[in-house]
Amino acid sequence: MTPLFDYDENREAASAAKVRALEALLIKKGVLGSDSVDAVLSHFETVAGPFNGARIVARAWLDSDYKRRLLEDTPKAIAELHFPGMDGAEGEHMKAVANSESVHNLVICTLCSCYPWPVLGLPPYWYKDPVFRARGVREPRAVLREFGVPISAEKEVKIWDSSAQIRWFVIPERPANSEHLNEAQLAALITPEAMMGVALVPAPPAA
Amino acid sequence: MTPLFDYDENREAASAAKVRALEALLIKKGVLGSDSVDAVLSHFETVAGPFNGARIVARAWLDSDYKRRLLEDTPKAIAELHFPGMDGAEGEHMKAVANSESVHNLVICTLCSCYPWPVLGLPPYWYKDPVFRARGVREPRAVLREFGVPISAEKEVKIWDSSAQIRWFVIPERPANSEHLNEAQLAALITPEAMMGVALVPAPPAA
Amino acid sequence: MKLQHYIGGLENLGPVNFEKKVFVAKWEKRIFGIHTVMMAESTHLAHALPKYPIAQVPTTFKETWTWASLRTGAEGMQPFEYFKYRYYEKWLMGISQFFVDRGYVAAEELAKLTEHYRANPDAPLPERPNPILKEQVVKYLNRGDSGLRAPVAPVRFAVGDTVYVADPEAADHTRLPGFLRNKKGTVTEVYPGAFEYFVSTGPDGLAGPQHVYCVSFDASDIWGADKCEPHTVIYADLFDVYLKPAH
Amino acid sequence: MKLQHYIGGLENLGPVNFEKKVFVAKWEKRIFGIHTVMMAESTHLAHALPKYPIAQVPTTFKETWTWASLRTGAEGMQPFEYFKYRYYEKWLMGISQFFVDRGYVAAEELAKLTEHYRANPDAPLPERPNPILKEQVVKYLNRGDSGLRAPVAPVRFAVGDTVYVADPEAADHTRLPGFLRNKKGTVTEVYPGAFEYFVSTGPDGLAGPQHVYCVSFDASDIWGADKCEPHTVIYADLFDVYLKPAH
Repeated sequence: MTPLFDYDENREAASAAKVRALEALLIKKGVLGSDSVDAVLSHFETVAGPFNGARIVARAWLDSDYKRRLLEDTPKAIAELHFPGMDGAEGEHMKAVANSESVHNLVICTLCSCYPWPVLGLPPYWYKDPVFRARGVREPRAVLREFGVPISAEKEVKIWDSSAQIRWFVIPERPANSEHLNEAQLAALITPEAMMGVALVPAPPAA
Repeated sequence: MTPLFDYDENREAASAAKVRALEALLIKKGVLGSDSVDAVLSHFETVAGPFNGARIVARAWLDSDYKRRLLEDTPKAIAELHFPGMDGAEGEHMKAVANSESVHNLVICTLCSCYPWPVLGLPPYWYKDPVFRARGVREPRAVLREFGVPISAEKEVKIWDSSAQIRWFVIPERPANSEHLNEAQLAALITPEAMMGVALVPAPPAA
Repeated sequence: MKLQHYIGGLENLGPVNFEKKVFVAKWEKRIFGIHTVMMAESTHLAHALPKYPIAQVPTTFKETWTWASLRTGAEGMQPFEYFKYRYYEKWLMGISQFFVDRGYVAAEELAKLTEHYRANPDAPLPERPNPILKEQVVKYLNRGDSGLRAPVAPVRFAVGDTVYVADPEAADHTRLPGFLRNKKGTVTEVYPGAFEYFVSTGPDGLAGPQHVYCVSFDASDIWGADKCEPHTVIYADLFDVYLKPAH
Repeated sequence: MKLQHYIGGLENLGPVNFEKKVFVAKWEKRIFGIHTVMMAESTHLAHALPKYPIAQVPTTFKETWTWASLRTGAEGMQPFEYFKYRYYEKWLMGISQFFVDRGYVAAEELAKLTEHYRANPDAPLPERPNPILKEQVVKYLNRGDSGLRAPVAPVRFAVGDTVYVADPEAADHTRLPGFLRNKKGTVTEVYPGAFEYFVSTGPDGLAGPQHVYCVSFDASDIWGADKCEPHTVIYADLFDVYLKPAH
């Protein structure tokens, strides 16, 4: 495994001190306000995040007409829900694709880390890992198997490489035995990984 | 420039301590004697080294018949000089190639660092640099220009990629105005870089 | 070619690191935030689709800073260096160098203050809120910076057309994944309108508004049937300049 | 493919580091020396061309250790990791791991003693000379370990023959430079005798004595005329298994 995350403490401490010094200087020089960075971070706690995607997917599961509209014109269908900021930064042009019995979708950005911020928030590290970016487009089933998602050779795999304006996300399949759940309960089952196509949504415990 | 050599002190100190601990343990366990590593290092100070190659090249410059024999059967011609260890480790099968007015030779090992130990000693860092190994086989003249060796597009460049048993070295062109020099004086002008084809032998100061 | 552009498809890399965290060290949040504020106060936003009143925002930052700036930096790195650093380490290197290069910050003062915070990790930041800038940051995050523009050239391809991918000269930045170069695909969607990328990529070809097509590729047409998995289709959104007609 | 095998020809890497030193840190000499002693006491030398009396050498080392061991380790590394470490750092990692894996040294004792030398860099090594081993080391350095063997198969190609390079499955170790795969060349020399490589490279194809040919390649046949320099010929020594006839 690439030891991307076990840097020695010196290296982390040096980066931490450097970024703090940079922010302090930029505040002093009037490039940033002392509340600017926090404003960004708070946006990703309250406005943009996977909680939006999860609610959109849950709605699509509960309302097949909504799902059809979501696939046909993603921004318009998202706008129906009146979440704030849904065509904001890195979500100006989003498109949803749906998993089904015959198709599994996987979203990737081989050149960098394009990700639909408004509905999913910020990309997790695995998505940015050069190894995922390299292997995902050549051996998606092998990668998915490692992630605990077996996809048969018969099922079609569609890979969406984000290379221009569109930011893609996946409507995963609704799990079995979820008929008794409401929208919020369904949304609670849905992870960012499921909406990128590297995880399935597990069946909930029996009611 | 690749900052290969400005690692922080911690990293170097950690390596230094680790290699010392390893050597100590291997001595303790009877894998090495405490004089084993020094025996290796002393070999490269006294027996195997670029001083051999330089003398072989100087002889070839002074004796065109010797040069012909050296190109025809390199090990046999080297044996004439009675240097010790000339078919030793990493020199079991050596071959010389000669620069001329129409041909420039460059030796490389794109897979690793194969190098003719008996005549040239151990490879310098530039030879092991992945950037040299990458660029040398595609744009040798551009690399040579960076190294201060202009080779015209008309001159043929021959690149020798060491990939099996042969270890190659280059007989550079004899510099102008060197008629008054004896073998030892000529040898003193010849660098390992010249015998790998990335340097020329400069003309000596006028006598 | 440039290794960073050819990551897709590299073989024999071993397992993926399935780390689900967005940030693996706390300091990473801060550089992400700094970058995003820079995007939110970039001078080019005055001409962006929502015409942000950037000139009225009280900031000394007078630069164009977009995703392309960051990516040009990372893709411009020496390729072997690229892999030595973690994602946000590259951001920190690139952004701090940018501020030094443009004269906002002196290398020495940055080094000196870094030492100070190294010795005093809990020393506070200066307290100088900037509510108008904060408002612009929030506005930018909520309204974005779309590249949608009016088309200036006719659409060249229709859904179902076979196309070939171009192989332009390697530049410091491209939006063309290397593994698609010279490959054959099929247009599956022609996006309405045209899209302008943040910057010109020079010999690579992005400049001005262009049509964008979604193009599908059979994985076996890219890697060869024995070097990939069956029933696998790769879709990529490609700017007009990256495509050539089939004949 | 594996990135380490395809270093030749990678583009856009920037300047070469023209460092002429053989060792850039003093500690590097020691790991070079350890490796070379291991080669000099490798059990396989009992069967090498100069039949070294390895069984009589007083050492607890009972392993085959050759260039191939080191290179298999480096080429087996995760490719992005490969570029993170300096040349002899990779040696130190590979060799110390080898001794741990084979049970000569416990990871904990190595870590503990490393700490000791970190705190006391000038603490001496144990004093236990081994004159017979030293003699073997000197002998090995002077007489080497040639792979020359009697041929077991007929020569397949003659000087002047056009050949194509094979494209065997990527293995942890190969002697076939990646950039030559599937390329067309001309045999310029058929080396007398056959050569046995240190180890079998498995699906890659090296195993047992093979003829070796020097093959020339026009650079433009490898890179395309516009992607290389004129009047440039690349020569590589290729084992028989790496070559295919032209027809």
